[in-house]
Amino acid sequence: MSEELELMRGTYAIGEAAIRAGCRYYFGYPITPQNELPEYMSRRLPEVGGTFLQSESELAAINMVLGASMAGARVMTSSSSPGISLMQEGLSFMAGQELSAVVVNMMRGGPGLGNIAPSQSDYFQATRGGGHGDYRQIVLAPSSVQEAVDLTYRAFDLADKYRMVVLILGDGMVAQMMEPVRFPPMRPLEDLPSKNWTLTGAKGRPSRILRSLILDVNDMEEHNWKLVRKYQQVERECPLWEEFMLEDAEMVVVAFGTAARIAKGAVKRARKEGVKVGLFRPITLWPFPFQALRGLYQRGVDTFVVFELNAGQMIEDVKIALGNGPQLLSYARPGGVVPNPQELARVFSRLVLSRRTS
Amino acid sequence: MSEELELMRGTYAIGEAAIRAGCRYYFGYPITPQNELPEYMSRRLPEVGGTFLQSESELAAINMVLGASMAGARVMTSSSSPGISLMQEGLSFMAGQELSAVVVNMMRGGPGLGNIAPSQSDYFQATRGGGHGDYRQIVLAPSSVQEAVDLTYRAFDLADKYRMVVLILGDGMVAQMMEPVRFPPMRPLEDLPSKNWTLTGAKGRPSRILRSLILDVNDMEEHNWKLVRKYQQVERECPLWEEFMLEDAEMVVVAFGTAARIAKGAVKRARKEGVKVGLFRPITLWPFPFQALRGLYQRGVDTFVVFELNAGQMIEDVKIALGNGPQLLSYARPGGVVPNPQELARVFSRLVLSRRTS
Amino acid sequence: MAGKIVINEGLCKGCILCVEFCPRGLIKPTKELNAKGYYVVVFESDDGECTACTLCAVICPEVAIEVYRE
Amino acid sequence: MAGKIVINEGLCKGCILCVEFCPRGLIKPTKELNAKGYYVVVFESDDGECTACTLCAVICPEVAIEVYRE
Amino acid sequence: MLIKTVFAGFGGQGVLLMGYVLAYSAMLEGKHVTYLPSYGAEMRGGTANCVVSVSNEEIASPVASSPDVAVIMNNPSLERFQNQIQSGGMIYVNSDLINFRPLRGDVILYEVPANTLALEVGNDRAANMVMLGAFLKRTPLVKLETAQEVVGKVFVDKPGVIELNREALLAGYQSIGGE
Amino acid sequence: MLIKTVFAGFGGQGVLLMGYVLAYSAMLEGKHVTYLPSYGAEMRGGTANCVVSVSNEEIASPVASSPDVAVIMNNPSLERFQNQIQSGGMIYVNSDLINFRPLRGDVILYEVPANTLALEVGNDRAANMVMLGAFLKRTPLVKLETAQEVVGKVFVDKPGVIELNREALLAGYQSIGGE
Amino acid sequence: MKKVFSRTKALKPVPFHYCPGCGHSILHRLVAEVIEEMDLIDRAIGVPPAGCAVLAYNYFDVDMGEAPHGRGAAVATGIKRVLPDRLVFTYQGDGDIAAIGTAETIHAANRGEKITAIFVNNAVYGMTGGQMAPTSILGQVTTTTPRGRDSSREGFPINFTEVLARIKGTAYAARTSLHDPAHVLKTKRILRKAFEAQMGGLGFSVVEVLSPCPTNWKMSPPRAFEWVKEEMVKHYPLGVFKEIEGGSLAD
Amino acid sequence: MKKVFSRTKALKPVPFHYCPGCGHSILHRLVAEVIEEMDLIDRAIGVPPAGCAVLAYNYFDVDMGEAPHGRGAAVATGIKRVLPDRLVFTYQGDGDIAAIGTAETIHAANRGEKITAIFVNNAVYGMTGGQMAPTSILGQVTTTTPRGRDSSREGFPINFTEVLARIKGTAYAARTSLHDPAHVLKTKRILRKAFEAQMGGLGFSVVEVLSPCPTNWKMSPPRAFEWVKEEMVKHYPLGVFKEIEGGSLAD
Ligand SMILES: Cc1ncc(C[n+]2csc(CCOP(=O)(O)OP(=O)(O)O)c2C)c(N)n1
Ligand SMILES: Cc1ncc(C[n+]2csc(CCOP(=O)(O)OP(=O)(O)O)c2C)c(N)n1
Ligand code: SF4
Ligand code: SF4
Ligand code: SF4
Ligand code: SF4
Ligand code: SF4
Ligand code: SF4
Ligand SMILES: [Mg+2]
Ligand SMILES: [Mg+2]
Repeated sequence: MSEELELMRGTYAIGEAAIRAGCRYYFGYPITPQNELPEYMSRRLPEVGGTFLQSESELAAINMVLGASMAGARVMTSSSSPGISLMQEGLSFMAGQELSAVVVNMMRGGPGLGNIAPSQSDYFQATRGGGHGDYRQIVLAPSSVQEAVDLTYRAFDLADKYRMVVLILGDGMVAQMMEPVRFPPMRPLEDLPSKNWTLTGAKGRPSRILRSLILDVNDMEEHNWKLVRKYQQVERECPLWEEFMLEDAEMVVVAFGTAARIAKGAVKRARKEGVKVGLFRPITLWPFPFQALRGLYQRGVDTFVVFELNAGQMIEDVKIALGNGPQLLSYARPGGVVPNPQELARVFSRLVLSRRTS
Repeated sequence: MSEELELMRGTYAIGEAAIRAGCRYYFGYPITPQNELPEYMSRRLPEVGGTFLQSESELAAINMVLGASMAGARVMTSSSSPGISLMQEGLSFMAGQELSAVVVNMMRGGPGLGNIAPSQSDYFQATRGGGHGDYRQIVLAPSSVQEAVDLTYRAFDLADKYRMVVLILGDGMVAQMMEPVRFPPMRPLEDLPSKNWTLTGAKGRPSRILRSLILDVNDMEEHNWKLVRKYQQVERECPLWEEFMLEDAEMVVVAFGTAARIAKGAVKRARKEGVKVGLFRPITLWPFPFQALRGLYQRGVDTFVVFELNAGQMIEDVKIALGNGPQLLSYARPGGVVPNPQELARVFSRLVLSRRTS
Repeated sequence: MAGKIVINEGLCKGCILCVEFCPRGLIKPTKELNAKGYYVVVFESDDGECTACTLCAVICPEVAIEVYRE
Repeated sequence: MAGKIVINEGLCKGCILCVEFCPRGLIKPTKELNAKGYYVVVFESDDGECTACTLCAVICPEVAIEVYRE
Repeated sequence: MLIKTVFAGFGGQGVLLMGYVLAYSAMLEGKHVTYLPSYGAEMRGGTANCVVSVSNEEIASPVASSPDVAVIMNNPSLERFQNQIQSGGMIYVNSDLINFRPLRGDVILYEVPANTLALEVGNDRAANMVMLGAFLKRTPLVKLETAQEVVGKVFVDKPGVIELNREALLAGYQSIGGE
Repeated sequence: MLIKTVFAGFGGQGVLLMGYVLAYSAMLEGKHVTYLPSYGAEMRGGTANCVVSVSNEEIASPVASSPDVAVIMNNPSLERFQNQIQSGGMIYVNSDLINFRPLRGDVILYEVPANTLALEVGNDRAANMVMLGAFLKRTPLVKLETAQEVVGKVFVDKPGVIELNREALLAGYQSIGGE
Repeated sequence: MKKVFSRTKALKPVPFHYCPGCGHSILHRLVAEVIEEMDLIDRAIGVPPAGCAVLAYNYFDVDMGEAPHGRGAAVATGIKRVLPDRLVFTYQGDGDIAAIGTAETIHAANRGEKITAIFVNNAVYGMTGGQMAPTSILGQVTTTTPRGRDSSREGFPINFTEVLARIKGTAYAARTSLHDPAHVLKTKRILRKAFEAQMGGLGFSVVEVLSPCPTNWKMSPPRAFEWVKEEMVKHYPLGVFKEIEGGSLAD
Repeated sequence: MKKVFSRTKALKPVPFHYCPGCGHSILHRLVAEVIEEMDLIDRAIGVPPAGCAVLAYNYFDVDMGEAPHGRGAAVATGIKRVLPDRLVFTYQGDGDIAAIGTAETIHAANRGEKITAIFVNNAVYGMTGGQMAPTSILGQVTTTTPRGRDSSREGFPINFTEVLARIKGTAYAARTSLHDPAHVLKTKRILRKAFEAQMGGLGFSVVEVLSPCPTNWKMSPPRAFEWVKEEMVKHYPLGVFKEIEGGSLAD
């Protein structure tokens, strides 16, 4: 593939970006709205000497990923909400064993089967770990196809660097939409960072163990603190966010992914009508950019609206960031409804207005 | 069984309490430290005409529970952390379909296999829903065997009343410890509240559907808001907590379950040395007793320590409750280590002291 | 044993399985679109040709065919 | 073909499977406790009785038995 | 200016391809563009649609709750989309397949005998490109030539049909009167 | 006063029962009590232990990182627990089975030939009750009579062994000198 | 004239959403007819799958409760244990029952749960757009086997009903097809046998139904029916693999 | 004198934590010996289970990576696909492989994954304290079948190796026992066959090993060994159920 602009849907673009980042193994199970990602991998991976395997379930998929990761591969799986729920045990194990992998969740609406429309209702699951135990995963939330490419490409390095699972959190919009994208270069496999912890057979070295079982409570505590220290390092090194029209904003909208994209359009519209509103977009949902958001408050913004396509989840992180100083509002739309920018702009105007009069 | 005091271990006591509350169906899979609960049920349920079934996995167990709940039964399952992770998809479905059931999680330490020592590291999973979508479950955290009995007995009514899953969140200590308990009376099955939504065959009424798939986004949003309204009702009606030696406390320890029990001992010790410390113990973790905790701050307490057997999870709720007003400290012990009250009392003293000097 | 069938055009999806499986060839495709946008089929039979064998109804996925017998 | 065995007492868990399966009955249970608290077994054989058939070692779960042959 | 167009019809009618050619052309012309196909259960029963948004600025939402323009290939799609189009918007219908017309007076209706025209250039499977050509005449988001170029890229593996589709684009383009 | 006692030995030695009888007796005497057995993988290899805490007040932790008293039935348990006991605490060992003694000088050691005494009353499987009887003499958390009553409840399904176990309790109790 | 074929009242009077020529529609009717004929409309409880038939509850006019993908057998177990005298059936695609639901199905069979699994084998994942199913045949091109299913990479088409037939708790196991009216009629008789096995308390019953998916096979309906007859039946022989008589399950 | 039996160096020099007379210990040694004899110590990767053998990595002196309970076959698949020339084996209890891991195991077999499953059948859940296993025999009293396993409630003991033998991708399937030295030796030969099938690229291999659990059966070790011989072998016939020759797996 060339480095020209291409028109590509999100799922394909993520697949291609993964391959360019050195991913050669994909294990997964179909589920809408991300079927085109495994489909792309099934065509494309064999072309680069990789392996695509459709597993018998998501449970099997995440455990194949676990195995491939132990064997040292750059490996990926993808699914959508119910399938990701099935992976929670495996994800907890991977955290315990400090394994790296990239997992894509193209979220859908509602608990249960719900629907396949764009939604952001797996925020808690992604950022707090839906599995058991004290663990975290890096959560990257692209809001365009180009960003999906860039973040996926980067995800594999992050996963290897910190020996963690990196979750790409999108939805049907990011997955299905086509946009022009430019791809980063193909990484030669030889250039990938080497790993000194993988299971490859004990040739010329002592045998290795990868495990999460630690029966002694003191050792287990030690291990947990080790993980915590790693997570703290990630919290220092990795937060990403975008600021848009914040300089003179009276009100800041906090939104990520698809919601942020809509919000940006709404901010532009509202601005045209003189409403001084800006957008703060977390790109890493974990680590959440607490500092940066707090900074805004310290710079004097005193009204924040959290716009999310769920019943109100990220607002907890915003609350933790801001405390009870500023006015904090929630505009939450669960269930797959994507309001349009016009509608959202009206909401913003109304809020700013009511703020001025109060 | 009589209504005298009996010496019983937590798992048995929970099983007996469930049966007295009208539970006649148990589906589950062995896992330490709660094996004695299914074992008890396997002996006891047939005696009262009930059904015990050891399922092939936790995944099967939660879906059997889902089926039995649709059929109108009071039904229960239990497991420990990894097994509960495997149930996340099913729990999300049950929330979407508004099904009632009681699920017991006797938590263990660490992500992955970890260890089987007392731990509280599934707090996030329990309170935020480890499964996908916007949903909640009522989370009850007993800290003694008697309380485990009382909360289990009550859990079935809550589950039926709100058509929700109620989670009993304990650990190896609550599960394995024996203490004297007194049981509430056996509920006659005829007295249980009748349900007008169950699947029993469309005899003399139109056929019914129980589902979580709602393809239309507006209907899905409506359904989600309906769930949210229900959850808000629970948030108003159900918070439970205990206050201990709070009247004149300069510092308040926030802890639940096993940690709270240790903390209470530590508070007593510290008090003996003149350290004015008290304990706030959430009994419902969701709904978290935000109001009550905030009330303490408003009454002037300005230092809070969150003591939990994990790397710091409940502290997020405490932050949300208290904002950035008071001083908030974390004493977190992940991995199954249970510090003793002496040790903890020293920590409290030190903290109060440093508070006075600062 | 003469029979006839009535095709519910609104339900028909034009799969032409009835056309394929009527042993007497009494059902024909058309270029008529129904409200859902499918090409419907018609029953074209002289009296007595249709045996009311019900095979068309048995194969019709849409339960769009009713069969009558003398 | 004479042989002998050496039992690692520290590893032995007193399961007496070797006692059970030695075709010549050359291993005997004792009331001696080892450091782990298990009753260990002893090899009691006159020269030549043990054939070094290795069956005791084959069944010993603890790999506590080594077998030697002339 | 942001223009959102919905292309809709049966699965086999090449509606997704219409949208794709438009989107690709817009990209080549340096515009901002998003393309969002229907997916999943929405496609069961054989209908398909996509929304192409073209603009000079970054595009917020690729979704169109009320598109500016609709290009409609069959009856069910017209039924579904006729009332969603913006007041003052445009609807292109394949008049060979669609046997009713929208009741609304506030949209501009173009009737394109797409199958007939496609048959004339050689194969009625090119009806979609006829529709796209017609669309480009009155909704000149991209140049006809660009679309024709894109057709060459899209059918790179089936060079035999490239010319046919280019002609179909042209036939559609010319079928609409006026400049 | 809060007293924590650990009972430890092989799985088959009835160590959990010792603890249970003590805990049950404490309950009957209206005391606060918790009983925490070892569980899970800890029991692999056949060792078992339990901690019984008895107090006049609510008990905070049923765990004992340093028990006040230990009742020890085999070598591995003595090895494991000898250094955990509180300074000034007590260790009861079954001197019939334990072939070494703790090195510490700051604990009181009681040696009970439990198997011998049990055999004397009829069956060495009652060695656990001998140990418990001995324990109750110097650690009078509950009355001997209460423990004997509890034995009746515990063995309600095996009435044949009740008397034996009661006598074993007594034999142990009397085996320790002094008051 | 007398009406000799009309719509069963165990189906709600609504049109199906399935594609033209889809086997699910035919099978829905058959199941509904059997339920009506056995007079079980007010005692039947159905468990639809995730799959094209996810909306089955819109069609069957009996109580219906949704299961997560693949978990039909476990959900049905829960229902049946609470209501042992009802007819409890699952309706599951090949992906649902033979991939993700493998464990639940085998163990429900092994327990001899008195439930019936109706297993629709269309050799693809229909609902998600035609990916390989565990039952896709060798060489079959699907959206995830663009080079055709190859046993060395993707494994073999699985004869799951034969596996179930060999499980001890299974009382009735059969494979049938919808590829022409005669087989449609036969399928109905077999469905009835399976339900009878359940209501007779004999154990687990399963009916695998070879079913055309014109859309994902990219064939016209008549061609798809032919493909069932010519290709699928080769890999999936029709027949009754197990049928035990009253009471003979106990070991 | 010549040493004719000594500890293999594929085992670390540490004592086992298993109970006295436990079959796991014997089997560990056998597996290790075969690995050493096939000269695969530096090319073997093992996947221990959740179960009594969870600590197997403390004993095998080869690379070992933990799988969640039941997911050994999936984890091994992931490893083997990345490192196709290594020896990859799982070590799984009966609960692990034949209950919770049913789906993963059957589908790994069906794909003909070149891995070996060592399946320890001790008729109980050992690690968790003796609950019913899918392989518990009828009438067997366990902590969750206090009245004895009853097929009408708890289903039948599952002959999982026979099920796997009938799956197309399985190249080698055998059941063996540890109940006396002769069978221990035979088990070793069979393990070697299974590993050879894997390294020969023939497909999936499984060896089921009947193994005593004196602790949970509440028997002395000699009595437990007898019980294997007398009771288990009745329900679980020993033998090689499938053995394909080089290259013959392809359809
Ligand atoms: C846990 C989970 N994984 C995946 C899906 C997506 N999904 C829905 S239906 C289906 C498979 C459909 O195939 P099949 O069972 O063969 O039924 P068909 O549509 O062919 O009738 C899948 C993978 C889901 N809903 N839930
Ligand atoms: C998801 C999950 N469920 C349950 C457990 C608890 N568990 C550990 S081992 C085991 C079963 C052990 O039985 P088996 O597989 O037969 O092995 P054995 O101990 O008998 O060798 C179970 C249920 C777990 N670790 N993870
Ligand atoms: S009933 Fe028989 S003969 Fe009549 S139209 Fe139908 S298939 Fe043809
Ligand atoms: S079989 Fe039914 S749906 Fe198909 S064409 Fe005939 S009437 Fe129409
Ligand atoms: S080698 Fe043979 S004869 Fe010698 S002790 Fe062992 S079993 Fe007995
Ligand atoms: S077989 Fe081994 S462990 Fe058992 S008694 Fe003999 S030497 Fe000891
Ligand atoms: S996709 Fe296939 S199985 Fe699904 S409704 Fe259409 S034809 Fe039927
Ligand atoms: S419990 Fe059984 S299987 Fe586990 S180590 Fe002990 S004897 Fe072996
Ligand atoms: Mg299918
Ligand atoms: Mg086992």
